[in-house]
Amino acid sequence: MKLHEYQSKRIFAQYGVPIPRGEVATTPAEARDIAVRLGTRVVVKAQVLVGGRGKAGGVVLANTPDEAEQAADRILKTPLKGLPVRKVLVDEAVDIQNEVYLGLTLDRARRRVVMMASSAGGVDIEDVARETPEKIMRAEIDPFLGLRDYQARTLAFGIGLQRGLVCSFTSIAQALYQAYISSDASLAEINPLVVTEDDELLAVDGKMLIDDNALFRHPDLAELRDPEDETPEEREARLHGLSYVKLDGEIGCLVNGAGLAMATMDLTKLYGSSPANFLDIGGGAQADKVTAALRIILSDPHVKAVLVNIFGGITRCDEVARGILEAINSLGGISVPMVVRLVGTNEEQGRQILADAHVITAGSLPEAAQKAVAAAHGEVLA
Amino acid sequence: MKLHEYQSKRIFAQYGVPIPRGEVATTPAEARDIAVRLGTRVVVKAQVLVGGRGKAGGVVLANTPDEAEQAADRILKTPLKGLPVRKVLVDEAVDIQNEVYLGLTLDRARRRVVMMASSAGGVDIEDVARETPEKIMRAEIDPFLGLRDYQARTLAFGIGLQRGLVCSFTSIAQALYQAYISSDASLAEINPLVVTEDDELLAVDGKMLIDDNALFRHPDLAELRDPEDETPEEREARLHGLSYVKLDGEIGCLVNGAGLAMATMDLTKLYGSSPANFLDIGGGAQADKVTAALRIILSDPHVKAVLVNIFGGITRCDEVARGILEAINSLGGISVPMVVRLVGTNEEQGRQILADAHVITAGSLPEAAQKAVAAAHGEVLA
Amino acid sequence: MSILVNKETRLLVQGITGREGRFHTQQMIEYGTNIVAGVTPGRGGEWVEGVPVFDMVQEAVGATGANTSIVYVPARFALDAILEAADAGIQLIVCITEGIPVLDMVRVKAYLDQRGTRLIGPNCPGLITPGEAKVGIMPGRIHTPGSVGVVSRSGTLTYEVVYALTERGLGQSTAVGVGGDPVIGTDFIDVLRLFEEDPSTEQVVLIGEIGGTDEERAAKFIAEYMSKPVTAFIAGQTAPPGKRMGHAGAIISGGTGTAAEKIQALEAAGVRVARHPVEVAEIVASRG
Amino acid sequence: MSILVNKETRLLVQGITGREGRFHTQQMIEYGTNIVAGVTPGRGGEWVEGVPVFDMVQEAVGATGANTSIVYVPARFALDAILEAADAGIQLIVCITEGIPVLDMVRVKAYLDQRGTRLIGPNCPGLITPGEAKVGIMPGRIHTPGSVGVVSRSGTLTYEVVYALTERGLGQSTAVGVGGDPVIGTDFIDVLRLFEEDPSTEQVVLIGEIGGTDEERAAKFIAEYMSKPVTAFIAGQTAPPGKRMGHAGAIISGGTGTAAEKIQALEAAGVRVARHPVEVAEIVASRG
Repeated sequence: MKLHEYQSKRIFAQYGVPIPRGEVATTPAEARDIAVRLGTRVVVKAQVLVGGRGKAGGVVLANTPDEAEQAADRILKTPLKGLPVRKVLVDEAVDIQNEVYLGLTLDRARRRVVMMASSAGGVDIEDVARETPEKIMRAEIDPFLGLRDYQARTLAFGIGLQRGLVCSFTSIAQALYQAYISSDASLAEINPLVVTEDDELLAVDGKMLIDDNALFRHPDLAELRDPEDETPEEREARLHGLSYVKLDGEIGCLVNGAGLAMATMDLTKLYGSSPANFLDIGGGAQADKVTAALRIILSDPHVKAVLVNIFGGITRCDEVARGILEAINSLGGISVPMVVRLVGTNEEQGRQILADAHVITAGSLPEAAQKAVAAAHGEVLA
Repeated sequence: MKLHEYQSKRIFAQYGVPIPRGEVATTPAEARDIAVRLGTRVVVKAQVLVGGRGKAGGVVLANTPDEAEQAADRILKTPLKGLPVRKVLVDEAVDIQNEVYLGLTLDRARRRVVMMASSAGGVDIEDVARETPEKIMRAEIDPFLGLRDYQARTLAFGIGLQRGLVCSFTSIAQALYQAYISSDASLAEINPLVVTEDDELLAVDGKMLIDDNALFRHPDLAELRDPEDETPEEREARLHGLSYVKLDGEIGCLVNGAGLAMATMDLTKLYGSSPANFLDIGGGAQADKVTAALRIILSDPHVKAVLVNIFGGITRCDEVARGILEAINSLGGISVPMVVRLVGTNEEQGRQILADAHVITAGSLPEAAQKAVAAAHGEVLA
Repeated sequence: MSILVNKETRLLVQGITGREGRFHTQQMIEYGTNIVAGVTPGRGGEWVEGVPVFDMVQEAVGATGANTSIVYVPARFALDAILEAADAGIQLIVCITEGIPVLDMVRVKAYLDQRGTRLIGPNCPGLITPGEAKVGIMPGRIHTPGSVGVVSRSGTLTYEVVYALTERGLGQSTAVGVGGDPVIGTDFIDVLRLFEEDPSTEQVVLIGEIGGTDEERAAKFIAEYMSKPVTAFIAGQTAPPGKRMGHAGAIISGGTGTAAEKIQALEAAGVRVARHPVEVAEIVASRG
Repeated sequence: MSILVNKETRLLVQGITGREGRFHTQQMIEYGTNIVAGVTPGRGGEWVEGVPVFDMVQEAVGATGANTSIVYVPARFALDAILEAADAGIQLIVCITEGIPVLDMVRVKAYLDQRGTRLIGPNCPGLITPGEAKVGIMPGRIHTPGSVGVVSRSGTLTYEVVYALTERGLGQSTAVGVGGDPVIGTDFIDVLRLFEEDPSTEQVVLIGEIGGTDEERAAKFIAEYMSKPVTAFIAGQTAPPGKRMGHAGAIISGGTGTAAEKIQALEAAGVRVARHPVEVAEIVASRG
């Protein structure tokens, strides 16, 4: 789950990371009031869950409350990279001497959390990693000992931070680590961590991702989920326990199992089309799930054919077939061709049930994919 | 540092251990008010830092507020095992079905924290360990993983707790462990942990010791120190950075180093007397420390001779000797004989300085101890 | 011969009285797996499918000599269940449970590595040595004994490939699902090493997917150490970056973890990469 | 020959710019110890007593090849200093610092055991191989080279015994102060094992005190594994239960840890136990 900048920074601050004074506004008037209260130049920042807000015009410096109001008005009116902007963060503006990067994430290959620091702050860390990897210092964290002060100091010295700031850098690193661990984060990033003209460190921008699997033990964090981060279809899928990701192709895919779903998607491409979505109905293909899945898939106007691929496993294929028919009936029939491929116990009975209902069936996955692509391209199949 | 029962139980409760309702009173009238508020039979319990309060009459059941007032009056008036009672805890009385023991401490040999549970609750665990060791179940705790639920369950099954209580026992064990670790305790004990007539678990008595070395990071706990736990001499010693323990012999000992101090004490016994105290002045023997140490030793009327044993190490013995003289002068002379033994750099100059001031000196530790014993026994030494 | 599980496996089922645990216990017994004990705290003394249930793993191991455990408990209890099994001396733990927080797994993995305990999973279908032991939730009947070792991050996709192999008459030595989470107990390299050493395995099939760099590291290992032919399939060529494709581990992030990179690394290591699951079987057959 | 420290020791001083660190650096150099580096974060680039100071241990080790470290930092920073040294590959760490919380030491000890790093202390005087290297705070001149190995939980009491040995012409191979805390890095048994294996050590002196069961366990070890004569002294016969005698570890609690028990265990293991420090030297001389 992604958190907004203002949410991330608030969490960081709870653990002791210094952040600029600031508040969130949902209207230009509120933004003005905040600027008045802060009594300084401010920065008005769009709160949307995409990167590159600055370049896209989502971050504006305002010298007066009037300018803040105007900036907020403009930002709140303009979708940013296609996403509506519902909130702006109005932060006091900071005089910057220097910018660095400080972040934590999981190193999957090493199965450890790593802290990264870079003298190239304010820049996307992935760009730094690609272009000047030598500018990134890393510290691998023992899961039982946690981040050690000496590791944080080593990062501070490594990125050439002035000596007088090493101590406060170390405190910030420890605070960020505590925020990361205590929140079950998968990413916690301060970028930039700013050295102000007064020689103080300040977390000017922040980003956090929370491990969805751990939300059960963080009800407070689960409440921070931004409904705007999901399309209505994604939300419906989530509520039905389906994994769904919208894509921009024309073959709607309905599969059990994530790997098999991707393999099925890939086959539509191999045969000359492309997938309209990723959709994993998970284990056990019951009628209500299949119905919800089909409804979500068919709500996409670009879908020209539906490809169902079920590897029955311990589920019986005749049951799945009946589930699919029920789903079609409950939707009042479907308007695009559907190709169903079933494997597993009673697969022949299943295929027969579907064939009787004029659903196109296939014996193998490649055959099913080929048929779906052909159907999407307008060929009439038996 | 020892905590009182009421302090320990409050800390346990902060971490989720269920405790009886109750409050602390310093007067019989307060005890009465608490009993009225609780509205049930109560137990009035002396809050003193010694074991075996029950047998010593420090725990009294009171059926009415009047009885509570009388019990508190009696308890507050009567020193318990020689200690004045300043506070009583008035807890609601509990109907007891069964009593068990649950505790955490450091297993020095294994260098790990261990949790112990026993079906023999309400009894001193050391007695259980001696008489029926098979009744004590142990779980050794990995310092990095912490107490695992399965370990707590294993203890619960092991002491024959009824199945319906295993879950809540596990929560209590986890809460106690959190209290222990978060407080840097060296002992945390619930004894008894009671199974009430309503089939609930309740920590009826509690005890905690805090690691003195860790108090720097627990200012809140450091404030809980009971000044009554120290004699005035012990407090003065602590404030001067001296380690001091009052004993009941007749030779006052002033030594640098804890091991050497004990060896010196032991020698007074070997030669037919006994030590009046343990006193380690620590590294570097400066005049003010020596003065404070001598004052504390001499405040004990049983002291018949003082034995000073300094292994100079990197300290110069002539300096130490001058420190001792200064101390004697600042005390206006001393009324009991003093034997000083100095070893280390410039030891001869040091001995000469003392001899000139008519302090008895000795070349070896056995000689010094023998001389001190002889002096204590009234022999006149050169 | 085979790897990890066989006729000598004495299986303990953790969470045996749950719906899933009970069902799969029955399925595994039906397949011929030697299940000797189950554990559900507080349910000791009961019986499930003829298997005695214990309160504690230690007790179950003591009474039955269980040497392998399969974990079906819910995600919030899985960490404890795995550690209980490890501390009781179980040497191979198979964790089916999905949805375990990744920081829990970071700790578990570090702890098990210290002890030398092997964990398969979590979020995996388990593993099977056809004709000997099924320790997992895969449909047993699609497997057939043989000499192809299969290792995969996926569930049903593995069944698809195994099904295609069996259809072609290509039996499997052992098929291992290592799991779809970002941090897993046993990775491709661990299993490849076992297959390389296993005399009954003649070829290996590796089924990867987007996310992480396990396939790239496997490619390096294959190039350096593997003498047996490896055929691979990588799912997720059409997956966009930044989106989690079902599995917690199947996500292209930070510009790494794409199928294209993985395929390139594997091909550079001499691995033949199939375009779809059925082609895996075709390639294996052609190399037989 | 000797144990743990010798002419090959390349010593790093952690906390070298502090008052204690600076003073003892000078003392150790004077004794002839090869001090190659110091560390104080933020003071890198300075020099103390002709020794270069670094910000980080890793850096100091890289630049100077330090293989042993002595820690003088305050108690609240000691945990970090020890771990920094261990992670930088230092194999022997001597921690003089007193007052480290015991739960910190429980963690440090578990971590160092995993890594195979040896820690002496904390709350100890260090160790010395007379004539070769002094890595500690003991007065160097009371020591003399020889064949008696000394191991002790105490500071000045050890000096007392060593002084008595030297006075009698009994030199020491190495004298090790293991420290007076409840949890220490290296205990009696560890050091006894090293002395038993060290060809230059002919006899061993063990100086214990009340608290814990290290002496009892040492007695068991001596009975089973030691061929060299061991002479012991145990301080604290007159100490009452429940009172801490200075050292955090010197406390009789739960009815165990008394001097009488320890003396009995040692005598049962064939150890001769002296009644006072000077008698230790007399016994050693009689067995010489």
